[in-house]
Amino acid sequence: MNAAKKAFMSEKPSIYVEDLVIDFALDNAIFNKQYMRAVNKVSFILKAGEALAIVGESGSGKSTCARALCRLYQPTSGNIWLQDINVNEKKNQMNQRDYAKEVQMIFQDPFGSLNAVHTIHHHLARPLKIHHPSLSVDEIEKRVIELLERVGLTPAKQTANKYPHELSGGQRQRVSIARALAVGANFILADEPISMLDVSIRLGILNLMEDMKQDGIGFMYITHDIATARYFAERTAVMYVGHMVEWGNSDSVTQNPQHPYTQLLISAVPEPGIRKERTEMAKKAEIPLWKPESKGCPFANRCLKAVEECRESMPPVTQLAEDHFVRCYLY
Amino acid sequence: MKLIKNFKVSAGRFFKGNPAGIIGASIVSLIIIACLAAPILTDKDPNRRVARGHQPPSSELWFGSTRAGKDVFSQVLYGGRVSLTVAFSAALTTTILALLIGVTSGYVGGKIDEIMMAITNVFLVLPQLPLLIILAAFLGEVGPLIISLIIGFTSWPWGARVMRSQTLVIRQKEFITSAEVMGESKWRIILIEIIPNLISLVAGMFIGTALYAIGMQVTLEFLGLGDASVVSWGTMLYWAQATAALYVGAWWDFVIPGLFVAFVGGGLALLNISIDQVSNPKLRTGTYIKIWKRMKAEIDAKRKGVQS
Amino acid sequence: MGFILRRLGFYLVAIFVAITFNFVLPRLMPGDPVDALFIAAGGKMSIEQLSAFKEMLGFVDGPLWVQYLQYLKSVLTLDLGPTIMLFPTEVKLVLNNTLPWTLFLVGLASITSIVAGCMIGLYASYNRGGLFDRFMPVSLQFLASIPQAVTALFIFFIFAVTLKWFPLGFASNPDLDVGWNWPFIKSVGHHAVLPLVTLVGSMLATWVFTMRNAMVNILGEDYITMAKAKGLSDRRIMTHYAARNAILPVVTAISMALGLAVAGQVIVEQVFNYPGIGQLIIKSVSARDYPLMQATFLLIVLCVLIANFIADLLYLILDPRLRK
Amino acid sequence: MTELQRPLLQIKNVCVDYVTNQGNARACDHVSFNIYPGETVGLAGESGCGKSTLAFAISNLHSAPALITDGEILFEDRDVLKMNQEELRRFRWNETAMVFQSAMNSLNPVITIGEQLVDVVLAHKNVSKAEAIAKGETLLETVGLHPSRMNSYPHQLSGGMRQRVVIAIALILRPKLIIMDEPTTALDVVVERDIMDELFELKDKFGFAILFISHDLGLMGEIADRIGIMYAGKLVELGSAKDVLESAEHPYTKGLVGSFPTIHGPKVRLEGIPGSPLNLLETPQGCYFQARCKSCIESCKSIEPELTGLTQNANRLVACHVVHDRGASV
Amino acid sequence: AQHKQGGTLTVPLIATTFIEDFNPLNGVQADMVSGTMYEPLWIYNTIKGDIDYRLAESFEYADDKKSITIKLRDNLTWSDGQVLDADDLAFSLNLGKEDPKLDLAGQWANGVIKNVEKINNTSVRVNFNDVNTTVDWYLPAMWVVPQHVFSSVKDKILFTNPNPVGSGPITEVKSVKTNQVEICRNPNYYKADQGLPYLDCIKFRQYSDNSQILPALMNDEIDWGSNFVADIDKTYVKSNPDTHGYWYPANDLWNMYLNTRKAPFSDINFRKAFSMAIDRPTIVDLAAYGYPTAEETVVGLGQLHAASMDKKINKKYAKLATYDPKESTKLLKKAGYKDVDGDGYLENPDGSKIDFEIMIPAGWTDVVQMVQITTEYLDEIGIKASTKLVDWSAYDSAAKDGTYDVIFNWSATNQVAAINAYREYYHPARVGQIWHAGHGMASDELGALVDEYGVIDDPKRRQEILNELMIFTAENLPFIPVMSNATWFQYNTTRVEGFPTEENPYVRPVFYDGGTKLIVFENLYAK
Ligand SMILES: Nc1ncnc2c1ncn2[C@@H]1O[C@H](COP(=O)(O)OP(=O)(O)OP(=O)(O)O)[C@@H](O)[C@H]1O
Ligand SMILES: Nc1ncnc2c1ncn2[C@@H]1O[C@H](COP(=O)(O)OP(=O)(O)OP(=O)(O)O)[C@@H](O)[C@H]1O
Ligand SMILES: [Mg+2]
Ligand SMILES: [Mg+2]
Repeated sequence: MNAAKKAFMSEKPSIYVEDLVIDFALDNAIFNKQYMRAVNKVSFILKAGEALAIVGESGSGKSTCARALCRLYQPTSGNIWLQDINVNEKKNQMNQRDYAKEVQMIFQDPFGSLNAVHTIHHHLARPLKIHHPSLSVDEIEKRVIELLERVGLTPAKQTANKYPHELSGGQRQRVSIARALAVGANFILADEPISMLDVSIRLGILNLMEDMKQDGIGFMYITHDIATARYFAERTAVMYVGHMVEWGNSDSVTQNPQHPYTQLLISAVPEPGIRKERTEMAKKAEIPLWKPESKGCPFANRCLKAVEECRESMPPVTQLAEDHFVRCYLY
Repeated sequence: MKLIKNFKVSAGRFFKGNPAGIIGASIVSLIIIACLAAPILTDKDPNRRVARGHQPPSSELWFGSTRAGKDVFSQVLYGGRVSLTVAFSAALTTTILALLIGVTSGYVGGKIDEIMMAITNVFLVLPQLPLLIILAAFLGEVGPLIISLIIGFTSWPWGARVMRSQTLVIRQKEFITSAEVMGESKWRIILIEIIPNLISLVAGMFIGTALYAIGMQVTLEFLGLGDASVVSWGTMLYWAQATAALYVGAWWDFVIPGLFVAFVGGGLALLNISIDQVSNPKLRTGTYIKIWKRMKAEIDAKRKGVQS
Repeated sequence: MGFILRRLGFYLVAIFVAITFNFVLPRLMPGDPVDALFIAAGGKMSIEQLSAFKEMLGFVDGPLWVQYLQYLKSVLTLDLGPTIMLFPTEVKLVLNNTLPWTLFLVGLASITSIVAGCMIGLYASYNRGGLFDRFMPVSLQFLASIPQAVTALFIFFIFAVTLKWFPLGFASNPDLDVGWNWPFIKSVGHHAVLPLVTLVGSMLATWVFTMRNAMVNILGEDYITMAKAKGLSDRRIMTHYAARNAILPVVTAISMALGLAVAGQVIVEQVFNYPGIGQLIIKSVSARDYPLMQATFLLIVLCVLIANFIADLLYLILDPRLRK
Repeated sequence: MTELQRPLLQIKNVCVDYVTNQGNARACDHVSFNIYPGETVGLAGESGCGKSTLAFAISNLHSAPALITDGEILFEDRDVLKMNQEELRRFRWNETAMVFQSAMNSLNPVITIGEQLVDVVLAHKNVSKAEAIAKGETLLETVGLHPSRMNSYPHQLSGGMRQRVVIAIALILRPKLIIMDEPTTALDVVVERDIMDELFELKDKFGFAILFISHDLGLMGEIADRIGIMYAGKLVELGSAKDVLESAEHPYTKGLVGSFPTIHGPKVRLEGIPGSPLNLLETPQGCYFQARCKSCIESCKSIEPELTGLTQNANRLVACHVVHDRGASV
Repeated sequence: AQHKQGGTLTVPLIATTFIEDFNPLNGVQADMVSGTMYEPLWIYNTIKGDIDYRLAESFEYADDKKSITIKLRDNLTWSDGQVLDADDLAFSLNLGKEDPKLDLAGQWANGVIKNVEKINNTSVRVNFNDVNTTVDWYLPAMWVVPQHVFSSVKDKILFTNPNPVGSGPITEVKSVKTNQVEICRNPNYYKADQGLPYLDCIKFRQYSDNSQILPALMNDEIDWGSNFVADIDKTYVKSNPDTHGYWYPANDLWNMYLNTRKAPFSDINFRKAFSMAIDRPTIVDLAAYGYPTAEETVVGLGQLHAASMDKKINKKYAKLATYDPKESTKLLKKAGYKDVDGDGYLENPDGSKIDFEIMIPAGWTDVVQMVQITTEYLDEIGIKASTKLVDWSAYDSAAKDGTYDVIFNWSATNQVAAINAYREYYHPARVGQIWHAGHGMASDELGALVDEYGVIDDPKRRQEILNELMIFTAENLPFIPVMSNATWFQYNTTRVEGFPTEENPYVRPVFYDGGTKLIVFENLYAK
């Protein structure tokens, strides 16, 4: 890790992901096991009080990144630094509970992320008990109410005694957020938190997260929807087949996309009243399966501007603006 | 207190509009209560001669006497205690084993899962009754305890597989991931997060195994592989058959234990069906269908009327 | 292909376990197994025969693994040897006399109950919530829950002993010549009725429920609605779209049901004096006829595995998702 | 799309109830509107507002526990609800085809694509199997799939390909109306864009009308001629796409439109709609939106607003007291 | 009486499956072969008390009692027409010399026979190693087989004899199926000139257990049953009283064998109390429908050997076999048995608990009930006992090794001579070999008595020896005689007549015994 980053990181709580690589075994073979590379050399920084959006098509490795950040997957290579601690390093490996206190996750499916057999109270009291064992029963009670009020689930007392099926999707998602808050995490990894919600209540959740961001919580916001990424996150990273192809300030990335893939993605977003011309590129939408031995730019086979080089090696990072980076031989 | 209320609520939900469940539960509980209350309901010792052999039912001997002169009524009640204990303890053993193996295998995954499932599948395809017969024969006189144990220890594979596949479904659920991320221990996740979600499956399995165990026990004892000196429904049938009860016209000697077994079996089966229906409401033939049919008929008639 | 190979491998393991089970059991018995083993043989065997027997059952001198290998060898070479209880009759001969009848009865009962059960289940699901749907499957299940010992004896007593409509035992009239002649075939049919009714009665409900529940689940699927929207006739939807998918759980249930069918068989053969493997296992067990018992057990395992394998193949044919 | 044209489909006062043990839930409440030949009508609204229910009603596809309790559905003046079984069977797919919410589930996993394409032809047209197969193959090509896919099973195709197959099946009889119930929600934007583009090419070619159901107002604004907004089983606003999106009248529509951040516009905090959707088993007196509405007035709590045209534009239908009061006061 | 020829007898056999095996030497299907295809040399008819000479015309011991000479009938032929003569007999007798498995009479194995000599075409002399006077009891168990068939057979046990050549009344195998074997008239039977046998054929039907015999009997499917049938009057007889009948003459004696090495059975007072505590007639009545005969004495011989008993001895010990709980209680009290811990049951004089098990194989349903009732009677005098149903093999080893508390079992009282029973009870050579000597009271002295019996032929000394053994038994009660079991015999005269009955008891109808079966068969004729 270079000194500059280190210095930067000690200012504010932050997580630095450095050259993260994650491979999955493709089959159960004992010999000649085949692997796929779900995430390839991804690096980014999460800062408290800021949101980083990760956008990309299905299967591009967004969730895998998030899960690796939660230590649900062991990285094949690369490091995750929490402040100055290398989280996965054997000698100072953090125990899951201590780590959990820093990083929490909320999920896409509001139906699946709460256990149907337990009350809302249970869902909030458990993290309090785990991470704040010194709290008395009354204090826990009080905290649960506070949390529910914080996420806008009023009247809190009644809500606490309800079961998940008695809540609507949006309310459930609020409970998930409250649970992350109960742990006291500084970072929340939100994996498509609104994609399964009703259109009418999506914004409520985004706004709630926005408020929490103001309170100093750092978000990693994973989404398909580049419009909400721009709406919510300061910074946006675009992923394609496990690679980060373009990242930087959300506005620069969305208003001035440079990588051909980002351009394709943004051109696909519907805009009321404008019937767009059909883009040529999309026709041959064959998404490659990335293997550890694959080389070149993963987008090369769909890219109209691809050159020989693109098939040979992954382009290096190019800094386009103060906070706008791209990996493409065009720049 | 809350538990009782919860129980009441869920019991209410379970039985509402569920005649099969109500009938099944009443039959089974009636018989269980009768067996438990045996000392109150009869003062006769099931192991003692109280009359001449094969006396027909009378006001003195409600269900007549066996060939050995024992009271069928007290035998069927006391024997029921044995049979039901065997059935329920076998079911308990099986359920616990299936739960442990299935959930561990499904949740832990990896090599442990592969090995456990290989074993399970092997046991699953080995036909059970021959296995039981051979085991019973090798173990010598098999009293109720042994029968319950061998049924219990040989019946778990199917359940384990069902539990495992259900666990795999639950494991995919994000509340499990979120518990992991939160730093819950594995055991707590299994016990507090996973198993409560399997409750209807566990209940169904318990009842299904109890049903199966009753049948197996009767079969083994009827074939003479059990301990004929212990009074149970299976040995009653065995003795009735050995003393040609049906041929001499002493139908009660055979029919009474037969009916008790049949009713418990049928009652358990009904309960099982209704558990299926509760865990999968699609399967339910609820009352709304009746209403729907009536309304549909009305509307069709109205449309026809308008048309003509 | 991979699927089949994997299943085959698995069945090999299962057979292996069954064989090992056979090997281990006599050794778990209290007392000296070899002694107990030959009570039934009385003084009929010579020392040489006795030692040949022991060798076949793996009771040779030396460490356990040597015994085990010896035993494996004799099983794998199908050297089943003579029975003890009918010494010196070959085990093979006894199995030959009984196995066909069991296969006939179990096979017929299984096929009948699967076909009839699926049809009843189909009909019930088609008339969801109707009178038939509400009462038929449940009543069948109630009947099936009565232990077979009870139903079989009742049926036997009423229809064979009292009413004399059906014979008291055997697979055919013993006076008839065995062969493909009409009186014999008729007699076989006549003798099979009561055992068949008992077996089918106890198995039917499973299939009715499996089929009905699978159908009910599938009828809620989008592709059924789509088929309806496509203007296909109800019949075609039921038989071609829904039933084909609903059959899959039925096929899965076969492995479970086969074990139970074998169980039913034992009682039914016993009560109706039907000359099959079920009786054989009871007899060999009570006579401590190890060679016969082991061979019978292995044979049953083998049959169940073969049937399972057929079910696997069927599944493969029916579910394209498994083909790779 | 002028009023002069004869409507292809007239939906008049249609009510659909779900019969449950707790009572009847009216998922479609006196909905009326027309679809004209060649037109694209969008239907939007939050989840559970009855969009799919209405779509099913058009082909009279409902089975227990759903029941069409009232209204008429006239397809070229024939009432779908009065057809007998055989008429209905022939009407379906011949006249209106349907593309379901998820292509994954609307294809039978154990039957080949080819068979699922062909059997609809065989069920409706008196042609030989070979002809039907030939037809199926051409259609696959039309939607951009290789004819050899006829022998594939659904699981062998990607999500986008499956959706194309479903569209091919919908087109095979050249129906006059295709109902599309959220056909692309499960897909990635790029694929979605691709399919929508193809669909509209086909529409230009064949000239069918589309009833397009979606959550996504952005997409709808791009493709629909007219948009209807539903809330709790009622149609609350109907008008041309431009009008509805750019100058929404009904507070619900306003909220909905305001729930979509845009990719290029200015970055402002949007507010969405407070509260949560209505439980259809506990409907209030008056306007169903009252509990979530910021501009709710007295009459909203007692009188049910009717879907009526605005004074300034009779083709803009809105069901809101506030809007009409304002309109009247103008 | 002379009867017309023709007709078929159908008899049940308990078997797993029938096979094509008619070898009398391996005994696979002995009941199909013995007495039917192969005749014995002679038959002891215990009911009439005489010898029915069959293949042999006579036998005679030499004066020195060191040999026996057997004379065959003249003009005997095998069923294939070949002559049956002394060569065949000598061949058959000699089989046991080489191979103990072929020693059906067991007289080579126990060292009795020295060698066998052919004297002439019809006579054979069997020479003994020592003096012996009992060989004739055992020789009927030996089958004379055709030398011309068996001499070329290598393994005489594995041989299945598919085309049997026999000497008996029926030899021609008509059909072999898994559940039925039909065997018909021997065309060269030596009694053919007397019109015997009257019946043409026997059909053997396979049944897998007792429970299937009753319906078959009731529905007239079989003519002669030899199986336990529960409540026969109400079932079988009632279903057609005109043609359905049974006769249950007494069979072997059943005893409760006590392990006299253990307390409390080591105490003769306890044993006596035990014997007087049970009501034999009631037990027989309740548990076995009254078919067996309750034993009235305790000398250990049973009804079959009533003729060998001594009235005076019987009378002297009769009270030990009589139900007298008061006397039992008194005896126990005197001997120091008290209920020390107040649980209602007596303890041993040394204070240890009495709680024993009466062992019986599971599945012997009628005797299991007898044991259960016995425990009830013991309960009445304050002795705690329970029924223990065990597996057959466990029973076998416990009985042989004498590791039981009490077992209920038969005795060797159904053999030709009474002395055989005592050999099994008391001969030290039998301890550990059989089930009846495990009580712990076999001794060399008693063994010597038994041995002496076998080498003398003085009837007076023989009776003295028997009396001595009877008194020993009654005085010491190493086992408690309970009842003489019944010979299970049901007949159906719908098609076949001539069965022995209580009125015409010409033989004890034991189907499983080749000799008596033959006598009955010879008397049967079609209606
Ligand atoms: N546990 C796993 N084992 C094997 N492969 C996996 C596993 N998890 C994910 N993958 C594979 O890794 C790739 C990336 O998956 P990931 O879930 O990270 O994508 P995503 O960008 O989150 O997609 P989506 O938008 O659909 O959630 C996919 O091809 C997926 O199949
Ligand atoms: N089988 C059913 N029983 C009872 N109520 C039902 C049933 N199916 C649907 N509903 C109710 O009908 C209402 C309308 O459902 P519908 O599927 O038409 O909504 P939708 O607008 O298509 O929603 P989505 O956007 O989620 O597809 C919902 O409130 C739902 O709860
Ligand atoms: Mg994801
Ligand atoms: Mg919908």
